[in-house]
Amino acid sequence: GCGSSNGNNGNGSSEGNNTKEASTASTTESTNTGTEPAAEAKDPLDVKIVLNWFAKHEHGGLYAADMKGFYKDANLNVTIEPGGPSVSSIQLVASGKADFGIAHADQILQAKQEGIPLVAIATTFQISPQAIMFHKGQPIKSFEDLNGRSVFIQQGQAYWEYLKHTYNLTEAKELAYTGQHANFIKEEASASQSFVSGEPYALEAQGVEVETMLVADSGYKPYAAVIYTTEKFLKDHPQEAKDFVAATVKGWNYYKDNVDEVHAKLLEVNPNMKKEELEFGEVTQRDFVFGNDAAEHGVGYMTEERWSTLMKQLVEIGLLKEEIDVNTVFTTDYLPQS
Amino acid sequence: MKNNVQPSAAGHAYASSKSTTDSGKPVIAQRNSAFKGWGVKILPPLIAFVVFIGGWELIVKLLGTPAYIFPKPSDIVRAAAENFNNLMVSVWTTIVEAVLGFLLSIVLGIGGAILLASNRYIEKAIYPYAVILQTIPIVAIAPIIVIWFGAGTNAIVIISFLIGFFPMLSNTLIGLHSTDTNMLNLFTLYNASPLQTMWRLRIPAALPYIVAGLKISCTLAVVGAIVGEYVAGIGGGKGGLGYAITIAASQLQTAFLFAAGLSASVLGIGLFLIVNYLSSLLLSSWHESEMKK
Amino acid sequence: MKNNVQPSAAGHAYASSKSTTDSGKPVIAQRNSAFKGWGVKILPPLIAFVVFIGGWELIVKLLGTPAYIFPKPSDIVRAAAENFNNLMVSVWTTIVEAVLGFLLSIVLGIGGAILLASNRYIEKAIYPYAVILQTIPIVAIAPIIVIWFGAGTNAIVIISFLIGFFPMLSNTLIGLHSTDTNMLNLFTLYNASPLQTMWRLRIPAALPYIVAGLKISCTLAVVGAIVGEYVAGIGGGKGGLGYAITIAASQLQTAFLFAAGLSASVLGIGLFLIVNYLSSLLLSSWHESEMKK
Amino acid sequence: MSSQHAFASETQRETTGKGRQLVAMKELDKVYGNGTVALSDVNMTINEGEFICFLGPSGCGKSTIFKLIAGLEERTRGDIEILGMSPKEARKQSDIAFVFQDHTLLPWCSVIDNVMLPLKLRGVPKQERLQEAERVLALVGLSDHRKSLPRHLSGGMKMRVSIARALASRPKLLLMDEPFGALDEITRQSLQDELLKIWQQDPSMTVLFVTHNTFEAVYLSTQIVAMTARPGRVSAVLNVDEPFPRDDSFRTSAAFSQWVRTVSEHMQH
Amino acid sequence: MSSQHAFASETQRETTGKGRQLVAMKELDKVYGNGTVALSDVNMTINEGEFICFLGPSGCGKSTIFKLIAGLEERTRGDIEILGMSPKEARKQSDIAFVFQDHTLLPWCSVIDNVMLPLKLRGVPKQERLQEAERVLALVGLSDHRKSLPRHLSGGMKMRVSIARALASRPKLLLMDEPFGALDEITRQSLQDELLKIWQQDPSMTVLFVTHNTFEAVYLSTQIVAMTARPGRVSAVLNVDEPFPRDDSFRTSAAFSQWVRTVSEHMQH
Ligand SMILES: Nc1ncnc2c1ncn2[C@@H]1O[C@H](COP(=O)(O)OP(=O)(O)OP(=O)(O)O)[C@@H](O)[C@H]1O
Ligand SMILES: Nc1ncnc2c1ncn2[C@@H]1O[C@H](COP(=O)(O)OP(=O)(O)OP(=O)(O)O)[C@@H](O)[C@H]1O
Ligand SMILES: [Mg+2]
Ligand SMILES: [Mg+2]
Repeated sequence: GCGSSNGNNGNGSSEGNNTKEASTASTTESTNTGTEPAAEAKDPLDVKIVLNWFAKHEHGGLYAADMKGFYKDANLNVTIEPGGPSVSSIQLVASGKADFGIAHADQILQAKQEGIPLVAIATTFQISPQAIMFHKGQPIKSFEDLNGRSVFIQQGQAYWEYLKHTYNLTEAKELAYTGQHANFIKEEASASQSFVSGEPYALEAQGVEVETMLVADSGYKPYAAVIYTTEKFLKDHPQEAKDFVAATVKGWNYYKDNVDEVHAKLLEVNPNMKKEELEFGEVTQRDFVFGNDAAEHGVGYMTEERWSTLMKQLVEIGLLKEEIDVNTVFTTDYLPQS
Repeated sequence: MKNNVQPSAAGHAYASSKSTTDSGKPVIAQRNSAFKGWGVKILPPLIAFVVFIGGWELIVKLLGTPAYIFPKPSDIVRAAAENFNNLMVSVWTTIVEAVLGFLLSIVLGIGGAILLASNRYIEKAIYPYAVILQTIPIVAIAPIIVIWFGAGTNAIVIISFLIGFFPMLSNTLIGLHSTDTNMLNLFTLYNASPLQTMWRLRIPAALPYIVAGLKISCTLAVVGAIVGEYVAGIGGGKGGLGYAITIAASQLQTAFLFAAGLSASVLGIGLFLIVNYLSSLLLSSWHESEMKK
Repeated sequence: MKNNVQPSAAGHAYASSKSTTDSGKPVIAQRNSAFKGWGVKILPPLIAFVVFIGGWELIVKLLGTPAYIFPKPSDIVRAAAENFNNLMVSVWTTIVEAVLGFLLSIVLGIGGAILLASNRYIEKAIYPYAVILQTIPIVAIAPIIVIWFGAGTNAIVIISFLIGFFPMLSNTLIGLHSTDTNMLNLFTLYNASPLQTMWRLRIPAALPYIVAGLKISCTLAVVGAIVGEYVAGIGGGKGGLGYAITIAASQLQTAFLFAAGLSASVLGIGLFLIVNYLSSLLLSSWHESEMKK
Repeated sequence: MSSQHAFASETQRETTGKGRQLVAMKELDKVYGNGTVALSDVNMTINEGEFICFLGPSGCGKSTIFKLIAGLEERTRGDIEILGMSPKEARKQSDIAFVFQDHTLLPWCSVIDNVMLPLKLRGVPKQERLQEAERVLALVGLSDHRKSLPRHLSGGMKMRVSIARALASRPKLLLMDEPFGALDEITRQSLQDELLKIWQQDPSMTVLFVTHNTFEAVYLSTQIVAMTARPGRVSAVLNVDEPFPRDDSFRTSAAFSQWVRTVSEHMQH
Repeated sequence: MSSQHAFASETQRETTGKGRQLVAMKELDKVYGNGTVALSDVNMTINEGEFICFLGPSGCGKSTIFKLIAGLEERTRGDIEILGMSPKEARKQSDIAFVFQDHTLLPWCSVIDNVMLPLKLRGVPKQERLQEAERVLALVGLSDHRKSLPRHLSGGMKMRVSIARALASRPKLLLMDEPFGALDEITRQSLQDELLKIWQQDPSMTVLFVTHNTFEAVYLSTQIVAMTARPGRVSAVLNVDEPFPRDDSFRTSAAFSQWVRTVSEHMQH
């Protein structure tokens, strides 16, 4: 109880101040400089972004921006560092070893609860491609039908807690998800976590037919693969943050039209990846990236309402102990005006 | 030249002459060293503990490193206290898995080494596969383990065993091969069967190596149990420390993560101390390394 | 009663009498055993290899297990051949990381053991922290390692070191404590400094234990390098086998996953053989376990 | 002990009336792995029932000969046969005991366990084993130390345990490599007498004995084998044809002194 | 060797004209950890420059006394002082050498490295070290084996290396625990003579020597200490007041036989 919440309060209030300062600063600057290619003469700023996985299609925009020199044009010297199965990008960004990171919206909120001053500045996916997959033909119509089945799930994921809570999945047997699917395949009745833009492809390629249920259909709709940074970075480098987001968005738009070129680049940094899988993923994820609000407001767009809903859902299932002002957690101030 | 040295004072009578010095002195010296023995046992670890924990608390405080990056001992204790019941359930689960894995390592490690040592053809043929067993990445074979043994405790115990097995095997094998040649000759001479030689000579002679293997293996069994929970665990209420750590990590509760991590360490140290105690009992009758304590 | 045994035939002259048996026999026996020596070295592992691989291929084929669950050796070879270049890049990356981690383990493991062995207060005080270092789950401290040492090779090497360190330390320490008392007496008598005793007596005497530690540590360093990529990422560098395994798993390329896993094993065996060879050089002058080979 | 071992079978004596031929060495060479020529062209036969003392300078190959006879080392050239068999085969069918130059006690076993070891290896029942062990321990004067560990014994005491162990198995062929070297004169003489008594009780028992003590050699042996070093050769075989039993009166006899002088002279060149 | 060690300082002789008092033992008891009473009420003084042989039955505490003098074991009761210091302090300031009952050679070092060890530990320069080692190896007749490893040597050869090692450091106090027990008569006699020669060259050199050989004891010593077992006590100290240098003519003299008889009698009870 009280000990840790004290700590949180303390942290929260001070950081709240920071955010305010940061956002005011950035808004003033953004009015000053209209378009991205800022006045140069300065040395380019070194920034590093840590991914949530090895380079793949969900990072296509970043690599496109890098490859096409959009970052360089913005006077940024960007290093894209791939993550790994258990790499915690949040701690790296929080410690200042990296400037930007990729994580899901619920993780950002949880980080906030732990007093980590992160701010989401753009999202990759409007709707998370996170899904539950199961063998084709299994009588699974809804999430409730997961009861009584083995579910391969990465431990500690918020969406799973939400599903458990909402659909009362007390009879589902949670098994560790390790990135392997052999056990899932072996057990006809089981289900497994997946990205609709990823796993199903690999399985079908091996002749295993699966169906998926998008987690978002449960009403749990976090933004996914959110680009975040720290309050401190926003305060110190508001313009650069803005430039970075702008270049990234530009990268995404470039990626949409030049898929093969970007995939060549992705395969260069992630040589073990299969071209076909990237292609499948790119096609599948398009809607998640460019659809919904993004169709109108551009790639990366986020709304307070969605954040708020998510926050309330997390409070409801107990992953957040108390409500958080979502405006301290995300901002769209750094997105290019469209 | 010493041709005229003629000692005389020390004659026959000498041997029975007595002087009257205080014979209590050495006894005092002994009492002193008994006190010292206590000091050696308790004091240095205590001082080190205080310095370590105190230093950690102080440095992290002074540097102002936030708890979510590197928690202070006080943060960790607080986090542990808050989730004490959960933590204890996790610890207990992991203890059971690690101990079972460790016992498997002992039985199969020593048994395997005895098998290998009893025939050099078998050794040459099979030993490489022991190395494979050790080095093949657990993640790669975790699914097969789950398929063969079932997820949860079974698979976790197997994984804990896989990680602790090789040190046991390797050390025991080296021990079995370092029997003194003269003693082997003795057994050969008395037409001892290979079984007798193994049981009465080679195994006792290998004990120091076996014990060294135990000390490594018991800590690795804990590591293995946690890794096992990662790759083959069952989530939910009965998850072990590996599960607790994953949850804490994904929820960014660094202090509790450390609490769980250090619980694993304490578990490891506990197992280690038990092994240490048993080994000193085992070896006390003959081995130098235990004699001096 | 044997009071009249009176040997006589074997007199003085006997000693120089010669008979003319074929003295070639033992030589033939030797040649035979040289051939046997070769057979022992090569044949049994070869047979085991054939049986192992053949059996695997056959059983999996007969059971009809699909390749994405448990691939046959032929599938694995094919997968490895198809992605040979990628695989080699991964292997090479992992080799570098594992070897660096192993070297660190050696230096700090032996160095640490020497430090601990040189003063029992230090030993009592510090040893528990070595156990902590071994048992604290790597995932728990991986972020800190990355923060302190940087992602990629650095962090991976550190993790590889952390995993291989304790066996080195523990075995060396046990070795340093098992010096023969008589020899210690000899050094005491000649007023050898603690440094001299350590260097000229305790370390050479501990060599068999140190070598046993090396054998365990070298395989663990490979495991550590792979685990390192899991928990600390590959940073800016090229992906090693941990990376290859992760990607292969996510793509359900089980055959290639096994190819990568077995590459790790081969790497481990390679390191092990090198250590083995070096150890037989080191110990050849005196230790029983190496003498018989 | 057991009645089937090769050495004890039938009292098939040779024409000369001595025991049948037990060991035959012909042109025996032993070169160790490091190139040391330990023995060169050794020719010798040993008959059953003898008590043979080997004398020779340090490093002349006495221990090597013993190990060859026991089948613990391989010859390099020449032939060595025991009852027509190779030493290894012969060893398997017989009751051999060897008092090594080092005590070779198992450090983790108490004195009595060490002494009982050969009996245990042969599956002698516990009661009998204990009885036998007590007997030989009394013989070497260590009954009070039955529970001690080897490292709590003095050098001479360890050697005595080793002797007791060898005697416990009531061997037909007893190889003793400087067994009494670490013992004081009194203990030594009493053990000499005990050993002779044991030997005399069994006509087919053969004892091969290394000593550096000429008095001891003369007192004990039916034959003395003198060896020279570099390379190890047998330089002389002396038949000490003095009657048994021998006792203190023999030690002080003129014949004894004469023998000692003869042997000493042999050892000089 | 070094000129500052305690034993060599000033030729401060006692009134009796002998060397000053080196070792003083008063009511010395030694009980080992397992309860064995190794020594009980030992009283003895040893003067500098003596050559003292210790005789006594196996297990009577000879090695124990040596270890107490060298400061390698702690006394249980009573006092032992060396030049007024505790044995440990004295050891630190002096040139002691100890030929242990076991050879205690480092198995991983060649013969010559083993012999040079004490010199190396003292920081003697390489050239000098080698020269010294060659000298003592020649003395014990092992020059040809300088490169051999201990496990390639015979029992007697190992013991000789151990003796060479002790002599290499040119000690002022030399403790020898049955050094010649494993050697043949000829080697033994020549080493006895070499040892006496070395001892006579340095009036302040003290040799303490355990042997089971009465002839050896008489031949070598200025004093013979006879001990009894259970518990270990000094039963007699005999002054062998025969002149030095001694040689073969002494061995065959009537005085020698007389001494041997006297000593033997002392050992009987
Ligand atoms: N294992 C071995 N390897 C190499 N050389 C050896 C080995 N054992 C003995 N030798 C050599 O063989 C020769 C004879 O050794 P052996 O032990 O038979 O002598 P010995 O007559 O018993 O001497 P001692 O009376 O000193 O015991 C010696 O030169 C010795 O160096
Ligand atoms: N480390 C030890 N622990 C316990 N008891 C010991 C130890 N060393 C010697 N003893 C005992 O002390 C007594 C004296 O031993 P010590 O070695 O001094 O005899 P010793 O006179 O040298 O005999 P030997 O001539 O056989 O070498 C013996 O009874 C022995 O059992
Ligand atoms: Mg010998
Ligand atoms: Mg002794």
